[in-house]
Amino acid sequence: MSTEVNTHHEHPDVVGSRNKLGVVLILVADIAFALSVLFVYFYLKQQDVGGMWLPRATEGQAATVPANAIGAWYLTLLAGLGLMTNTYALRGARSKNQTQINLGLGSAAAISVVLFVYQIIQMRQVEFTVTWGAYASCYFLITGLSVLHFFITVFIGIGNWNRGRMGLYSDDFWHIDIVNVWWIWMVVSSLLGAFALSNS
Amino acid sequence: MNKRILGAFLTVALGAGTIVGIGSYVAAAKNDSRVLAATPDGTLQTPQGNLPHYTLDMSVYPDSMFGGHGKDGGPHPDYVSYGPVTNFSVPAHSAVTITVHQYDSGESITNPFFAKVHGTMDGTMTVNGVKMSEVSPKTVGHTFTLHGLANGKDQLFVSVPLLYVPEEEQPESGYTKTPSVTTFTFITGGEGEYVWNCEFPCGDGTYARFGAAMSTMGYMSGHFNVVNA
Amino acid sequence: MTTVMNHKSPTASHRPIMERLNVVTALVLGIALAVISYYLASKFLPENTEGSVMKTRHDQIILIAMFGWFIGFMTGIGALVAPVRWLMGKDLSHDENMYLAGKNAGTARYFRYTTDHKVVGIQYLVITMVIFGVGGILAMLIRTNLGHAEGGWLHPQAYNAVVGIHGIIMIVGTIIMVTGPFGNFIMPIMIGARDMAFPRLNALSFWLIVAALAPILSAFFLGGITTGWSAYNPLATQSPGGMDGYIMFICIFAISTMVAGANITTTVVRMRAKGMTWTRTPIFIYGTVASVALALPAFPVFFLSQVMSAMDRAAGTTFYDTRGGGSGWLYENLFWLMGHPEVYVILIPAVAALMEMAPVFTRRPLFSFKIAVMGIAGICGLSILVWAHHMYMTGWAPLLNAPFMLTTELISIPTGMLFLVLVGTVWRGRLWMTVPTASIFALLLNFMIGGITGIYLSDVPADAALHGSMFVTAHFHYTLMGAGLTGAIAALIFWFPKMTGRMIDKQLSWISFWLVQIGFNVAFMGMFMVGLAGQPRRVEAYAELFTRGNQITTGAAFVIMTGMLVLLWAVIYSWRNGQKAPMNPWQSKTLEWSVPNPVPLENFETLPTVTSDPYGYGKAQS
Amino acid sequence: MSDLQTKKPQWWKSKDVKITAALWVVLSVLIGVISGIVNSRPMGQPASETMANTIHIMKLFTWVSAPVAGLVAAIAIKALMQKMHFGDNPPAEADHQISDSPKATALWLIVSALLCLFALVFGMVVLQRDNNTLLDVHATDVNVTGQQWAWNFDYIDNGKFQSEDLYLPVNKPVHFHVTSLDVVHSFWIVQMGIKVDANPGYITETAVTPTKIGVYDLRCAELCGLLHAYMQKKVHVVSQQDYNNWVTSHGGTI
Repeated sequence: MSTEVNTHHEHPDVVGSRNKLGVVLILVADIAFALSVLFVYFYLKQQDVGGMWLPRATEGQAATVPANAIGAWYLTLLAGLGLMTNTYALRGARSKNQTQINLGLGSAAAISVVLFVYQIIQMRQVEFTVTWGAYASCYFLITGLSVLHFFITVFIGIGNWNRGRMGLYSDDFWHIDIVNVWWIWMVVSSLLGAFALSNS
Repeated sequence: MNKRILGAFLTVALGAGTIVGIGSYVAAAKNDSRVLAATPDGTLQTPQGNLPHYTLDMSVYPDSMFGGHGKDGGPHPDYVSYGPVTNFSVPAHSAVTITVHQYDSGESITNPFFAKVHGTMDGTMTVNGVKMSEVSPKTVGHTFTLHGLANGKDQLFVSVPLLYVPEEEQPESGYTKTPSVTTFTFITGGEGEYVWNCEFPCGDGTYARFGAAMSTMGYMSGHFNVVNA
Repeated sequence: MTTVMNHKSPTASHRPIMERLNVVTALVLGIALAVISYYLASKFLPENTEGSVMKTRHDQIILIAMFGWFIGFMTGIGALVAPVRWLMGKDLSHDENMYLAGKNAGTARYFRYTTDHKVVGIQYLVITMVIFGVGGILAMLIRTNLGHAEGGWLHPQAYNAVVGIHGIIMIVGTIIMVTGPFGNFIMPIMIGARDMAFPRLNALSFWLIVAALAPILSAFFLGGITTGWSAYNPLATQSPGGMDGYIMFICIFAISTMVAGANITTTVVRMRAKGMTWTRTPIFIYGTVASVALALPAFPVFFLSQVMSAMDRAAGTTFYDTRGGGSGWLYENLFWLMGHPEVYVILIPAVAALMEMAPVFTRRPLFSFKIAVMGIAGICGLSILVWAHHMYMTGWAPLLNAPFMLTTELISIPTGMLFLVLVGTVWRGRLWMTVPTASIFALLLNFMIGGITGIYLSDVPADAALHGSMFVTAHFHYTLMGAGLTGAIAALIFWFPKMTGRMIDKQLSWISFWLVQIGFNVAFMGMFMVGLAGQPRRVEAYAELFTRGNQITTGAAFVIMTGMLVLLWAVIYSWRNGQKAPMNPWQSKTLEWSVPNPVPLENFETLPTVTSDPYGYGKAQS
Repeated sequence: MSDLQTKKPQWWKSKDVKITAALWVVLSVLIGVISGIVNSRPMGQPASETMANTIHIMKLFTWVSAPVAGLVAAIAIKALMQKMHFGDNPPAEADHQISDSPKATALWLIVSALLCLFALVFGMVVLQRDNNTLLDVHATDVNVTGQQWAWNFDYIDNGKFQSEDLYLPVNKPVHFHVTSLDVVHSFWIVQMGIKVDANPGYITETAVTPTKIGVYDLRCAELCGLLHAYMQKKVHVVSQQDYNNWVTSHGGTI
């Protein structure tokens, strides 16, 4: 989150709204990226070139069995939880309640770490490799993207918690507001991922 | 002449110089200038009458260690490669007999069309002394396929499959003593620039096995010029 | 404040890391990390398994090394300072920000992570010229090779590599040629702001491009980009390691455009001077914002297509390999989903810049500001619905050809609006003949030819005869170079006094203008001819019947080269010892001319207030 | 454009307008004629009805857009005809402040919309006509296989024989089924104005009826790697009799 250089003592709300717009615009790009991932997934599924979306078993390797999508839905729920904790912290900031800020941002950071780790565990559990046909390729594309997303979330979550802990959000707390936008996008994006993986 | 105008001319000169320099570097870097000319060999009775006869010898090796690519096989020792060079020139309106020594093993070809002989005189070739017009698609080592631009001039198309040397006859190291020897004769038209390449996918490890050696000049493809004698 | 600056002066013994970083540390760290990661990768990556369909190890090593370079360079230049400080909760103080903005830093500030938008603008100007230099040299190699039938000077391999790198590097050059230098240097002053909304993102977007240049140039030595700029798969999967350079280049560049897009858009939306309502906002601002905002959703799609390309090459996935359930049509769709908006990303700001100059040099108001805005908006809106007109002949969905023909031909309406605005403005104006003025007419001519040939190509039956031929090449050179680059050069000459404080040399720029325009039209007319006669694109050798057309093109290409080099000298010479420029040499009414030369660090002492639209030229009728 | 001055009475009497109008007429005709020639000359004699349509449609588009181009050119030239001001300081301000003209813009929009619509409808009609040949049941079916960097053809209707040459009977519809063994190629018979990509893993279709005996060019229109430039063939259009002879000589059956 970049802040204004030549703040001739601009009001925090001005800076805040400006930063929020900037983040939203960057999210537009990220959303375009995620949506095209979905396009790839469903285009290849619909084409099923040579029946290789989910290859049947050959002497070389077993048939590709789609991964269980339930894990993706768990991730979505976790992300929702993260969003709630961050909103809770935002409320706390509004009501000048330092402990609530710490509690909210702390648990949000914790959840982000859980998300990151859990997604990686899921990727390691599937019993096919990237080379096993179009579905396998798409699976690792989608999960890979969410690993990246959750990594960024970890960075933001920890940083935000740290700043909250240091009491930087006592009077001007638009950072939390913006991070809320990010969390919403995390929920939506993992929702999209879960939706796709449920339609193998 | 003042500094301003002089500078302009200098800039243009410098720019042009840079382009010439880089250009000739790029041209030289990727050009294998060595050309093998066909050797005259009397005349030959053909359907088109008695034509001057020329011969070309070439070989196909499973790697690049035969010396045609410099010490230790040059930049890509493991590439399959034609030799001794990959650019040839033959005279126009004459009969050309090409002999290819094929040292490589092989397997099924993706397109059976190139397991047949095309465009040679009477549509046949001689493999290890036997006259034939095609080999089994399962036993192709490489092909020699000659083609060119579609323009006002007459267009050569010659494609000959080269019989493989079975895996079991391949020695542990070095090349087999018994390469498959393919001989074929075709009649050149008027002068023109052609290219030849191998149509048997042998760029292992690349998409459709047509990258690597197949997509690098000086290995499995080259220029083939028909020039006025 | 000054005491603080003195305390931070370079002579101070212990300077914080932030102040030690510059382009040198960036290069050192970048190269170091590249070498280290290359070494580690080649040491620890598993060998290709015997008989594996794809040998991926080589590409894995190259990509890892390039990624190492990228991380190292960006760290070394100081891109991570602010995020880390944010993480630690120690935001940069005002003085530190002032340091980053390059206060009292002299020329040194051009070689570090400087946030001042004027510095970034100059940096962009220079990098754009460098890119055009490289691309131009390659263009001359192409033309020289096509100088006589059946090619021969360059071997097919070298030729393909040259064509590919020329294509992609010129596309990137034209994408940044207006929004980079002028969108950064001029735009904030034009809207009466002290800097961009996110100055550090601004520096980031520039240095990302510098970081991206290493991979694309290294492609030359890794076998080249043998696929043309569109890098169609599966051919790209088959190409040598140079393709990895392309992939890395595109990925980094996509991030740069995303950052720049968010930054410029926010700046314009949130930071316009008091009283600068949307109807009083100069048209150039609309052009810039439309361009970068259009790039925001467009480039991630390209980014993704390259990520998948990298996975196919390095991880063995099968997104584009039909034998693994992939599809080449998938790539073509993703590519053109970006590819078509991208040509308008290039075109719109250039045309908008000329619209900005038209009233100044005809001393009358801009004709129909509303229509201009509508035209720009219309083009942006339609441009994301037309991508498949590049795919009429792929056979991916013949039934969709008709609807895409519809959307494509609809674009001619908003494009026509831009023409209307320009001709309406020159109509009964007082011509002040300068190179920018002449460029307006040059654009009308070139853009008209480019547009009408575009109508042929938008028609499916005609496209069946023309697609993939030199006709297409000539067509998009007319739009991107004849229209786009002409506008960009005019913008350079127009804003040169404000950016460098000196007037650009009149005589030299006129000479350059005529050489380039005449050479251009002759060259690409010849290319239209051979295209109609049936010469395919991207061929290293061609049948003899195309000889004359190609020789005309090649000859004229050398005229263009001469013109461009004269312009280069004009810029260098005038920058160093051209005559000093007054504050407002063109008697223009927009804000950027209301600040002194050289422009002070924060542009305005007190932020201006706008009370009228910027085009109030002409005498009121009595 | 001249609506610019509707505020004045009898704007059409103004000198500018008269000159511009005259220029407009002259230039439109010139542009139409010249670019018409420039277009059709290099394209040569069409070898099929499809190509004839294409040449026709391009001529038509040229004539449709000529008035627009002519108008822009006329106004530009009119502007350049005035006494130009060089020098370092601006000339006197223009003698008016016209910043809009609803009538002119409306007119422009309507006209361009109509032209666009016309081009669209016409294109659709021709497109439809081309698609119909695909459905012709009497067509000769030919399978085209592209491979780096050569073409080959399977005559599946004439006893399934393969050939490196493409021979077509004149005045008989041919139906091509195109595919590729490796990368994307594009099957383009220049003088017949047909083109379709050869994609690995897919079969694409195009059809044409050659109308002229002669030798034509088949060129690959999609960069396909090292020897893309040389991936070309000659297309022989021959009389039915010669075609039959050629087929039998290749071991096919009529």
